[in-house]
Amino acid sequence: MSTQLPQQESEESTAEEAAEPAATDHDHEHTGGPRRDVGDKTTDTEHEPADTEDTREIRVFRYDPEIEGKQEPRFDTFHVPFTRGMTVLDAVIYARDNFDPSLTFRHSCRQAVCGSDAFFVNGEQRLGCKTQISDLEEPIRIEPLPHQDVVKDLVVDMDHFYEEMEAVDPYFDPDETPDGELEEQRQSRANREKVKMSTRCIWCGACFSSCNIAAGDNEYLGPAALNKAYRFAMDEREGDGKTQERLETIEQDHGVWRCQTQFSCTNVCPKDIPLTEHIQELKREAVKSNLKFW
Amino acid sequence: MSQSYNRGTIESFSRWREFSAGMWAWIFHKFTGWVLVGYLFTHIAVLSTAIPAASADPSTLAASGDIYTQTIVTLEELLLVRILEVGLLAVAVFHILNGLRLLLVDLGIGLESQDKSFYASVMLTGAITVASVPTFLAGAL
Amino acid sequence: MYEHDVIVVGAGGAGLRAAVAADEAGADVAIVSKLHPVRSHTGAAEGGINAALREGDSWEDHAYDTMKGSDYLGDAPAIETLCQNSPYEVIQLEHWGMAFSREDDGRVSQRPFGGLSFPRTTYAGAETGHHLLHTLYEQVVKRGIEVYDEWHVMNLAVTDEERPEDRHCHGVVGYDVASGEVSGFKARDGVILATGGPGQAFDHTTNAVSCTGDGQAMAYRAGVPLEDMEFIQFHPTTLPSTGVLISEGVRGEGGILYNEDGERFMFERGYANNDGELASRDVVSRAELTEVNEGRGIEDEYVHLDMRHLGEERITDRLENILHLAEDFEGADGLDEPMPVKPGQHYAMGGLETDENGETCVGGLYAAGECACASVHGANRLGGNALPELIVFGKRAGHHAAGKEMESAEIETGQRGEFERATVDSPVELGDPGSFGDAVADGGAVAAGGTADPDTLLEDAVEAERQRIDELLNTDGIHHSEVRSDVQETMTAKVNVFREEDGLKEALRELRAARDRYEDVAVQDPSTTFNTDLLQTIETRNILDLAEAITVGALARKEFRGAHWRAEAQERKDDEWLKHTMLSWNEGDPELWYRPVILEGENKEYEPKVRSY
Amino acid sequence: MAEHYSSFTKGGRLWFVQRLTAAFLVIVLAFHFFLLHFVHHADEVTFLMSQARMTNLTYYSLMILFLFTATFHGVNGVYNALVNQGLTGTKRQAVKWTLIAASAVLLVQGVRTANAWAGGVPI
Ligand SMILES: Cc1cc2nc3c(=O)[nH]c(=O)nc-3n(C[C@H](O)[C@H](O)[C@H](O)COP(=O)(O)OP(=O)(O)OC[C@H]3O[C@@H](n4cnc5c(N)ncnc54)[C@H](O)[C@@H]3O)c2cc1C
Ligand code: HEM
Ligand code: SF4
Ligand code: F3S
Ligand code: FES
Repeated sequence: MSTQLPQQESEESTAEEAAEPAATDHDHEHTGGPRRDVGDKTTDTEHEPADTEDTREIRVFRYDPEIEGKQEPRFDTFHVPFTRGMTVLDAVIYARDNFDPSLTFRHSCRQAVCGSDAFFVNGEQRLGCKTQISDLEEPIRIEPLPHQDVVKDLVVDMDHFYEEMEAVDPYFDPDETPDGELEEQRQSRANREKVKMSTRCIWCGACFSSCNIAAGDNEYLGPAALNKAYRFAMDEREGDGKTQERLETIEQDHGVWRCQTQFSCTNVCPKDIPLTEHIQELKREAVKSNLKFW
Repeated sequence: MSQSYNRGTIESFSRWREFSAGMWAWIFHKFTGWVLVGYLFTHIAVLSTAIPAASADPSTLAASGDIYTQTIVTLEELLLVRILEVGLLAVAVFHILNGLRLLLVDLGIGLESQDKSFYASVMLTGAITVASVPTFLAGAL
Repeated sequence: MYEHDVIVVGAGGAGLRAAVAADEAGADVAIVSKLHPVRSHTGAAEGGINAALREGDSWEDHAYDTMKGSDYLGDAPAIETLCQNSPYEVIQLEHWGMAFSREDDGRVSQRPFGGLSFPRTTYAGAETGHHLLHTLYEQVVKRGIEVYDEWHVMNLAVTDEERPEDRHCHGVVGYDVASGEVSGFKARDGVILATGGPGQAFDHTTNAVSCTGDGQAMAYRAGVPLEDMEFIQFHPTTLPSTGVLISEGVRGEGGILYNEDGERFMFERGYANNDGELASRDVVSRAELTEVNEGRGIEDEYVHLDMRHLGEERITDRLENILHLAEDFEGADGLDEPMPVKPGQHYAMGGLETDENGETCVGGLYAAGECACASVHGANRLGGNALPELIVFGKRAGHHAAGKEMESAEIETGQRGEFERATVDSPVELGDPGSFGDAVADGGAVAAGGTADPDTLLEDAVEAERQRIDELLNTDGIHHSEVRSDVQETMTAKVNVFREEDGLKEALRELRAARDRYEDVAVQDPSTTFNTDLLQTIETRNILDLAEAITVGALARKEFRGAHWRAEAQERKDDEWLKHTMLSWNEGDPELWYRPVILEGENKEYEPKVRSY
Repeated sequence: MAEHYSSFTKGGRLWFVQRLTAAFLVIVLAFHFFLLHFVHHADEVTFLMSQARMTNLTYYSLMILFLFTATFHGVNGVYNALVNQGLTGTKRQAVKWTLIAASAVLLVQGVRTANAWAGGVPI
């Protein structure tokens, strides 16, 4: 038992907040929204805009190992003004820029290609920038990805995920390339079609975080890495030697056999990669190539 | 590596909020599997009363007075055991149906409708269980 | 302190390619990037990579198209280098396994793109950049190249010589985002900047939040001139609410633009009678904005891009990604309805002045990719010409920095050779003289007397950054986001597609005011763990310097060329303006100067012609 | 390329056998339930009736096979589930051998029971 219930925490702080009204000072000139108090370095946990705008309540996980008051994780509530098309990422950006600059999360592209902003939103792994606020039930709980160490607020340590990705030799390794410098390797449309979905992975880690097996077995390669292996193993341009080697990698104790077809990975993948299907195909490939022996 | 914090309870609370068919199927399958193994051990334990019974007198056997038959009869007289048996059937049926679903998944068949096949398993299990209640409780009430 | 032969700053397409090249050339190379490589904005590129691969096409044609597209402001040696090498580099990517779209015969597909005389844009669905980035990162992993990811480079360590041309860069100062550690990265042979574009100077942009032009700003302050900064490409088809890009591929495949009255205005209103929707980006952007300004826009804001007639099969085959983008970020179903689009900031043609080998005028300092300006794009970049630039010049910079034997460059850098000094008629004082103590160059160290040994130099640079961070963390003041949003709004309002003298001057005044306000900026988050508040505050400083450089260039250039449109001068003035706008930081007192364009190619001289599509 | 066959790791074989046994169990378990709850009701079971069935060689073999497959499937399933939860090292070895021992006991007891009915292996 590591923490108080979030509910209690936020009620407590609502009381604190009442005693400290200066924490929400408003200035509408620049953004049309509320502004944080200049120079205010204290942390407060309820943030309300002044007027009766259409706002949405978001509750964001907060934790910072070195800041007093944040060492015990808590949830902060923010009321952000709603605009059409607003995403979860927009909402946390708004909260950061207008209420609490110390609110920390990764983000970059805003268009679902960089894979930085996978959060745990209302109990599911989703990309902040690809999740419309209007599709969510209030209050919207935004937490860092489960099963990964939290560095601060919504930022998790991705190193383990990267290690798993790199464990499958995530690079193309043909037996030979065409002689001519300007001669390409041929690939049939059908084969490209086959690997197409698997090449879309943006390394967001949502799938990995959603998989109970990955949560339990820390060495399990996990859906994203297996998908990466699939991407190369199924590419007809890659040599047989490497394909066999890959099958061996994924056949290890913590490889494909750990997958219990839980489908969580497939459900959460923001790139709609049929992960379970790919993993299952790898299992069958492995069994098939081994059965030849008998 | 930076310091990290284990969110323990917070995490496990919200974890189950979002319903995901595949994950629940996995949990149920696990649960039912474990119940079945448990049952397998008990079942054999109960049945092995047949070993001493085998050396019993033919007349005792004919009168169903042997320890094996007696054990079974005593157990079957208990309503609780009957109810547990219905439970066992439910568990077994679900495990079978979902097991079939998993076998199909392994063969790469119908992955897109994995959630539907899970619901189907649950409903079929329910139906079969309910339908079998009279048979199972017969003679116990 | 970390030490390597070559330090590459930035891990987008250019940085990764440079690192692989340096590794190929035998150097011990490391990448320092504020984002993990696969998070780089190269991943967002959709459309494709131009390369003259096929029968009927030639690098000469590609060069001609590029020169024409640049409105004759590209340097021929750079353009020809690009076009000659691009086919090899694209095939190299293919050999590395990049998932290109394919023809029936198994060869990589090519499609038509705006401003190209031949369908020479190779692509991988509508997510070419994603595949390029990941393919290159795979090679980095394969080679075991060291990557310091989530290390934010704060400054360069250059010797404190009077003239930038005499300075030398010995490394960079990095800040470990996760732990707050400040450390030096010493480069024995060279530092390659590949930090991408300055898109965040504008508020409606297709660029990522991380595209704050850090490398440009750092090198600018360290003495490398900024070239042609006024040339900012506005992409004609971005989604109105977010700035997310709808690839030119849509128009390449046959997508059509309509105004509110349902007119196919590119033809019907005579903006581009031959090429219509496929005219070059600046032409289409201005056409759209003119439609909107003249009251024919939808909701007075945007126009429609329609691809429904292409049919579901073709759309899902080649443009599937677009369907998702329109749906997720604008709620529009591209199969069912036209998509709303409007112009948005997209690409900076200008950047750090380099030669064809990626070298800047500061010794040991290279730049490649969008942050650089070898000058292939001139006044306007053709679609599909940035990705080849990354791989061609990234590779060259990598090779050169690693000491591989290369032909000497034809383009001169710094204030050498032929150039002309000028002044800009600014209503306010530019620059920021007091910004780095007594040193002449930002990142330079006075105490060490300029020619100090690299280690001391680096240590001093690290110390200076520690102090800067300390100050930011330990004072009270305003939040950087106020300054940043002011700058962005100013730029979008006044330094946009249409530019006029008064507006530009007003912009400079506002930027001055923003600069003054930045003096009072403080970081609110006191943490040393993943302090994004601190990093963004530092980025905002960079945005300020670059926004100013863009505006100064725009004010100076009184002609209409490529992407740069001036109300006062509605035509291209070749007699006067066949020259690059150069801006040197000059110890915080920016100096404007010009360098002539090189139109002399390998076998021919490019004749400026009227650019009509 | 014969070497790679040696990579036929246990994980993969067990995974496959788990499926095979599952497929077999579907049929036998259904049959078993049906026979002992629906055809004959559980409360009517007596030693003699069991004995009657068991002396039939086919039935006897089927039941023995049933016992073995079910044991394998169940115990391997449990083991797998534990490994999935991150069971490693010595603990894992301990669990493995405990499970094997338990299965052995179960099998021996099961076979003895069957033989008790059949009076030895029915031939
Ligand atoms: C939406 C979109 C679509 C596009 N489509 C096309 C197309 O179809 N065809 C085409 O040719 N071009 C296209 N472009 C242009 C092209 O993608 C970009 O110009 C190009 O990707 C820039 O690559 P880069 O390597 O220079 O920079 P980026 O990919 O932006 O990488 C910058 C790198 O620098 C790092 N960095 C930045 N600052 C620091 C710092 N201070 N310290 C450490 N590291 C730092 C970042 O972490 C990142 O790794 C498109 C651009 C956009 C935005
Ligand atoms: C009758 C048909 C049966 C079918 C089709 C079936 C199918 C399966 C399948 C496919 C799995 C593997 C799940 C996975 O690894 O992803 C499994 C697991 C399991 N089965 Fe069965 N099974 C059947 C009967 C039984 C019986 C009779 C028992 C009890 C002895 C049993 C006990 C288990 C256990 C304990 C597991 C592991 C569950 C877990 O993951 O925790 N099963 N079953
Ligand atoms: S497979 Fe999908 S969910 Fe997993 S990392 Fe890749 S994109 Fe993210
Ligand atoms: S969630 Fe995990 S168990 Fe398999 S199907 Fe996905 S990897
Ligand atoms: S911000 Fe890049 S994926 Fe969401």
